[in-house]
Amino acid sequence: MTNTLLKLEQINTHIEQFHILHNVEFEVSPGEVTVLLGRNGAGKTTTLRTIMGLNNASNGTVTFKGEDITKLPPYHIAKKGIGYVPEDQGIFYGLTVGENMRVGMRKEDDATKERMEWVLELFPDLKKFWKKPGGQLSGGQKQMLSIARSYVNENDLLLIDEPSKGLAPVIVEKVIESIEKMKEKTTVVLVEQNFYMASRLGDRFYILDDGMTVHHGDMSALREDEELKRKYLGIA
Amino acid sequence: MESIIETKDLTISFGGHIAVNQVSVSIPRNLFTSVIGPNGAGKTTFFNLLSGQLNPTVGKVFFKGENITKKSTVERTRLGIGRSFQITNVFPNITVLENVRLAIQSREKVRFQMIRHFTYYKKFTEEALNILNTVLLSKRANALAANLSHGEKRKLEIAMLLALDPELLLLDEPTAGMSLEEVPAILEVIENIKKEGNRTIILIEHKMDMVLGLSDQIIVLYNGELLAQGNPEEIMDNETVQTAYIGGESK
Amino acid sequence: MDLFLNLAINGIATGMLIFLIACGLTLIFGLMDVLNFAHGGLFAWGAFVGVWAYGITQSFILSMLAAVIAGLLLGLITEYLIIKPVYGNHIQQILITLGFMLVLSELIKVVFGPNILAASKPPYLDGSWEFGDVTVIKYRALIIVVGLLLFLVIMAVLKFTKIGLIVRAGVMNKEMVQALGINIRLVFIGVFMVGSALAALGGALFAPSSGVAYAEMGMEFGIFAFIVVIIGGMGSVPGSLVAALLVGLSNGFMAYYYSDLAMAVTMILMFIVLIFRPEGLFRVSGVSNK
Amino acid sequence: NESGGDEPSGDPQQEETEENNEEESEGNEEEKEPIKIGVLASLSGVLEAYGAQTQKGFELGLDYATNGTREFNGRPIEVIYEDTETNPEVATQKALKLLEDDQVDFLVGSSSSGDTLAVTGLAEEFETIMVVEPAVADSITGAEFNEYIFRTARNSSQDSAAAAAAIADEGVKIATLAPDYAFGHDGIAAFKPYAEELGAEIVHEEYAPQDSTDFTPHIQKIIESDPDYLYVVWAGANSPWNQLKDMDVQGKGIKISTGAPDIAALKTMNDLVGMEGFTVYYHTLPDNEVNDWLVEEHKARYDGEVPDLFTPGGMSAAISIVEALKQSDGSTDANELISVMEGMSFETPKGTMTFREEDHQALQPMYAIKLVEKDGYDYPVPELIRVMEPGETEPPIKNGQ
Amino acid sequence: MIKTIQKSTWIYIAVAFMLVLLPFFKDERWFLFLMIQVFTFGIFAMSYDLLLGYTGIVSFGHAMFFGLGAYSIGITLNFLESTFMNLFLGILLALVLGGIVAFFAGILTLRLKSHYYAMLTLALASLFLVLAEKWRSVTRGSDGFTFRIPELPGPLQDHRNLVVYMFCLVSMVLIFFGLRRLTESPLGKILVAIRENEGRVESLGFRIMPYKVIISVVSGVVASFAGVLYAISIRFVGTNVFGIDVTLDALLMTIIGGVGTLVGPIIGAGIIEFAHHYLSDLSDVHWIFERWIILFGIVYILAVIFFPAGIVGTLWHKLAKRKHKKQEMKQKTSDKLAS
Ligand SMILES: Nc1ncnc2c1ncn2[C@@H]1O[C@H](COP(=O)(O)OP(=O)(O)OP(=O)(O)O)[C@@H](O)[C@H]1O
Ligand SMILES: Nc1ncnc2c1ncn2[C@@H]1O[C@H](COP(=O)(O)OP(=O)(O)OP(=O)(O)O)[C@@H](O)[C@H]1O
Ligand SMILES: [Mg+2]
Ligand SMILES: [Mg+2]
Repeated sequence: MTNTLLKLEQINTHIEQFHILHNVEFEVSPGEVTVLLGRNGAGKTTTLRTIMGLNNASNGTVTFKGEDITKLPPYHIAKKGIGYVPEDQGIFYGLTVGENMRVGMRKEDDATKERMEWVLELFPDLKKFWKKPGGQLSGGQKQMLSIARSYVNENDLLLIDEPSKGLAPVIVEKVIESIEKMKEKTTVVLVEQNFYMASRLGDRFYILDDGMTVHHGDMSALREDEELKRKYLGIA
Repeated sequence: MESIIETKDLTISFGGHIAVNQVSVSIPRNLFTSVIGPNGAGKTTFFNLLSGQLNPTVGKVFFKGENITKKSTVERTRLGIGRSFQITNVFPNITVLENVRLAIQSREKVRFQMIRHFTYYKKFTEEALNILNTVLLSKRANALAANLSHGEKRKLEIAMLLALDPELLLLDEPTAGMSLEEVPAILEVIENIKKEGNRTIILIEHKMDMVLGLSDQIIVLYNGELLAQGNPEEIMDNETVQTAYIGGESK
Repeated sequence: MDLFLNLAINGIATGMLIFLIACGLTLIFGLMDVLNFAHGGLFAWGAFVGVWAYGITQSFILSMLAAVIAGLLLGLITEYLIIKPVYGNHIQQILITLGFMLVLSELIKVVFGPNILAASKPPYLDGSWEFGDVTVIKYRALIIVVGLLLFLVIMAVLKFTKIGLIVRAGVMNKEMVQALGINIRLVFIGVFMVGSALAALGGALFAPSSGVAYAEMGMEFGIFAFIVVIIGGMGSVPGSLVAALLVGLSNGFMAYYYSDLAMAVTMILMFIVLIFRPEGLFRVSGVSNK
Repeated sequence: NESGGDEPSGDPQQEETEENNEEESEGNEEEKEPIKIGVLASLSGVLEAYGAQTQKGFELGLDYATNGTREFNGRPIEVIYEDTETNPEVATQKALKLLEDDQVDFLVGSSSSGDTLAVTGLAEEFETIMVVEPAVADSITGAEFNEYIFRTARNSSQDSAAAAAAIADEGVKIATLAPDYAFGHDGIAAFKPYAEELGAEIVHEEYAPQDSTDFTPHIQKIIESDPDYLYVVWAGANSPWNQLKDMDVQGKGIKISTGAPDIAALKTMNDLVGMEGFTVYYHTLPDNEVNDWLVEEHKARYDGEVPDLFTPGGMSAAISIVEALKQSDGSTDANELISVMEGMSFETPKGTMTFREEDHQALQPMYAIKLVEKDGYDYPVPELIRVMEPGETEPPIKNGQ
Repeated sequence: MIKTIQKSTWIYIAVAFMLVLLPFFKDERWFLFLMIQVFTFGIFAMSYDLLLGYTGIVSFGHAMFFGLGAYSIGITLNFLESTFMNLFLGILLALVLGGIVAFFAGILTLRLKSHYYAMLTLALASLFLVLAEKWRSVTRGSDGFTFRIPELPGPLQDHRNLVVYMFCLVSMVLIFFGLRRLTESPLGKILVAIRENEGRVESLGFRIMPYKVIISVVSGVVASFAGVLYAISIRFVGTNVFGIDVTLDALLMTIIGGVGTLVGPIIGAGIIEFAHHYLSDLSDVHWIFERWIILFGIVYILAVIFFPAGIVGTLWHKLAKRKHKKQEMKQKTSDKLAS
């Protein structure tokens, strides 16, 4: 019990009149990478948004570090040490790359600066286009910016929605390495369609379908289990 | 082989930064061509230049031998160049079905009809539903496009392109964000078009397995320049491509 | 030459006066993308509170202070009751703020009576200095100074703090800003209050210059402020300053040289600017996320 | 009514009542049918203050003319006030309601010329007498005249004649400043011939936008034309007074003259002490019993407030209606009323007014005044120089043009 | 789909028919006049909705068309004899002028985005206002002028108001059905697409300019016609027809009724005119209502809070929600049956 960082119990989420999530349950242990899988429209993004407080759960609880955060406003949740990379990147189009990074910084101390340097090394493109408005970046560059922005804060938990989307293979590799590197300090919940990436990073997995958690287990098990893969992911 | 679209010294710079640099390529008709390259290499910009969203600083674009450099997006679409967008670009507050129907309406040249009721054109609706079926989206036909999940929007994006039924299809990362389960369906659609043999497809994609599986020809852009052009084997053997783009071991 | 100087100085002063009305709106309309038709109402309230406070205290400084405080309070109320439910929806903003504008203007009559109020200025700000043939009205000189000071302060705040960034980011993508740990509500309330206080201060400074405060001044000058913000380019504070000066100067010179068109100068100016620069003089990139 | 005793015309009214009672015996059984008057005024919006003055004046006028009984020949007089909101469309709608629904016998109003013009046609259509008060546009009794229209208010031309009489003289150089819309242009156009006839020379005409924030360039031009007098026609809250002071126009030897406005606006004219001009009304200026009654009664009813610029107008309109009824023996038939009202004279707080036969414009006294500082007043007080008799400010007849 | 359309059409026709009968039950003229105002402003607001609701164009200067219409008819009938020939001439003039001005205004929408276009139209309308103010020999400036409308033949003259009422009502109904057909035509669908995403419309192969110009002209002509009706109903024209208030009225009626619904603006016009009428009468009831404008303002505020998408829009929304719920229930039961 003590070993859970994040826990979702009986989460139901409505968007307007639509009932999107039905009794979603899952648990994240510290230091692990948990992967959310499922087909389009299954409710993965909604799950992450519900954790962030961007969608409100109509019932059920989200517990983070033993504390009920279900009803907290998003900024409050973020301040508790949760970073978020949304699937649409969430770039402020009119602000420059630098300004985008600056808005995202929760603190401006030395540790942050250090992380900033590391991030810019990771994605040199961002350094190159530091003064360019975010809206003018290429699709992949936007993705990098979104990831980078979440990296500069010290997060206990990072929710990442499809980071590999639109990234060139080299960069995907870099992102994988970076997440591996952060793992000790930062727990990660990852939504990922790129099975290669998911299986390299994931410790545990959950499969969502039609707003319900239909399966979960260790990633290693999934990697071997062709049957499961075919059933839920349509791959062999 | 006869080329359907051809560029000559195509160049564009955004306030000093040259995004596409003197690219001259010729895309053969009815072949499947892929464009690859690192992020920010200029692939999307290259598409924008072909489809008319952007005008080149220097250089020319020829479509079926005709110089279309000065032509607008609208004219190029009417000539038969259709595209999908990397960042989804649909009509958010109308239904999925109407999104697709608009594309059909354009293809059927029903543009200034303001007397008839839109339901008069029954076959548009039927066809739109058919297309939604092929991209596995018919279940969401009556949802507002804004309410789609990301992957669903990508499918809608493709559906609209199919509805337009252009001679030249420019696909900008059509399967980005699409689930593993659904990619095959989309691939099938693309493969079917390819098989029909009278359409030309140009694809931007980072998923190398897909690129290699589909392409007859691959173009590599790097820093806005044309780095290489050739069949998949040639490209995979190219060392620069390997180090600059693909990186370490990759699937 | 003297004539030219006279016209120029008065034009600049008028421009500054207009800037005082517009700068609050630049912040609210430009940064927060809120079409606040009640802005003029806040301006009128500032004028009335200023006149009233001056009548009681006989202190110019205190009257300005009173107006600012009234502006802050009204700003808080406005944001909380009126604006909060309609962020991001221009159509609803128009309707609700116009309704609130009616309420504000009418309330002025309830509180201060239906008559116009005479606004006087302290004796030390009365009259003018004469330099040869050049007349410099003291109060107008004060307005130029205050306008410049405000401009510098606003610029400094926007430049050296994250506030400006956060507000702009918040308008572009409110959810994301929150997900980054920022309580955007608080920031918006704050900016809205400051914007309202600036409007009220504008009103309080304006009344003694024209000598009266009247309930309808809100609507009249509210639209004027919109024009200036548009000419300057939405969201650009320097743009508003330049636009305000341009409006002031062109009004002055046109009134002198071609007074037949004086009524239309501002509109013609806006027309010309928009035809040649469709996004205003100073373009702020991507205020909206499209 | 306690002050009814001073009212001289009390007795004849009584007699008439009796006479009528005999004639209309069938009406005696039940309540007598009331005489209805509809008053249109701006009771909200920009001209609200004017509307309120008219309303108060009208109330007082009725009480005065009927000795507080609000009856005529035993028939109660009923007044319905409607707010035009200074919007012609609303004015039309309210007028229709009054004319058709309430079947008023008289219309009175309104505070703006536009509203009034929108309604005068209806008065004609319904064959109902309309007493115009206090709208000033010349065209109401001029180009747009119809015979149902009577005006107790002075018109622009009378203002101008008064203004000219107050300042114009042989060899005097006059510059003018007016708002750049119909009211201003009409005012100056009417002023010019009067002033020129008196030997003055108009050296410069300046028009400034009504809502101008900066009058200095206009004032600059006026100063350059170097006149003896600056005649200002102005109405509305936003005014040039402050800047005239700031630019030290009077210090440069230019005397300012204008029509003194209502008290609220006078408060903004503190800088113009010493100015000579004219006014339609200020409560200390007229010297007659009606005015004494008005001032006293107004103070008594309204918290010690004195009547303002348009209060006597409202009162005059009420008095003129009662007077007309008297002369027509209580008939509310419009054609009969027209015939008695044409040329009718009646006593008002401003003295005797006469509806001129040709255009139904009431000729009335105006006042040449000077603004002086006075203890206990927070505004410059108009002080009488002389009363201008009605004939002195008689405007040209322009109906049907 | 077709079924529902027919159903709503029948409802509209029934309502129109009731409106035809209305004056035979309540024939006070002020009431008819009020209804005429509702019809004219209903038409005007519909023309506004065409821009705002269907094409996403915000205009702060729509009054210019209204004013053009009012002045065209007023000046024609004032300067020429008041005959039917000239009445038609005046209407024709109004429509043509409205169309021409709208054509140029429409071209400008291409260059300018949202607020900037809105303010540009504001400038245009103000210039017309200045023109009306300055061209006094024709317009009589801010005082305005009255004019006569031609006499109707024989007995009809006695029921002139009824005739004007019917004329306005029929105009409104015809315009409503006409515009509704327009918005539901393929062209109407393109307009909505333009509202939603201009750039994408082009890459589907539609040129934007003709559509914006077409809709601007249609809207301008209809607005101008509303101005004609307005002037005819009060037989007076003053500069107020070019005022910002007129535009704001149209805007408010459209928003209150429901943007992009066409019936909404008519209902909005009804609500605003009647609320205005009854609220302003309240001041007779009690002095506390002397400041009835405050209540009027509060109506706007409450409208936004309770009907965020306008009255019609919000009701439709609710209806859709209910339908969805029903469908969901059905689906659930059928799912259960299937499994
Ligand atoms: N704003 C909304 N209004 C209505 N329905 C919505 C809304 N957003 C999402 N949905 C629906 O909720 C369901 C879950 O969406 P969600 O975005 O969570 O899916 P996802 O698993 O992230 O899919 P993808 O892989 O395509 O991103 C989908 O069916 C979607 O259509
Ligand atoms: N409108 C623009 N203004 C300025 N720079 C731009 C603009 N559009 C693109 N760029 C720049 O041009 C370069 C090429 O961008 P492009 O979008 O073509 O890349 P891409 O090859 O499609 O990359 P990705 O794989 O990430 O989508 C990038 O560096 C980008 O920042
Ligand atoms: Mg998703
Ligand atoms: Mg790209």
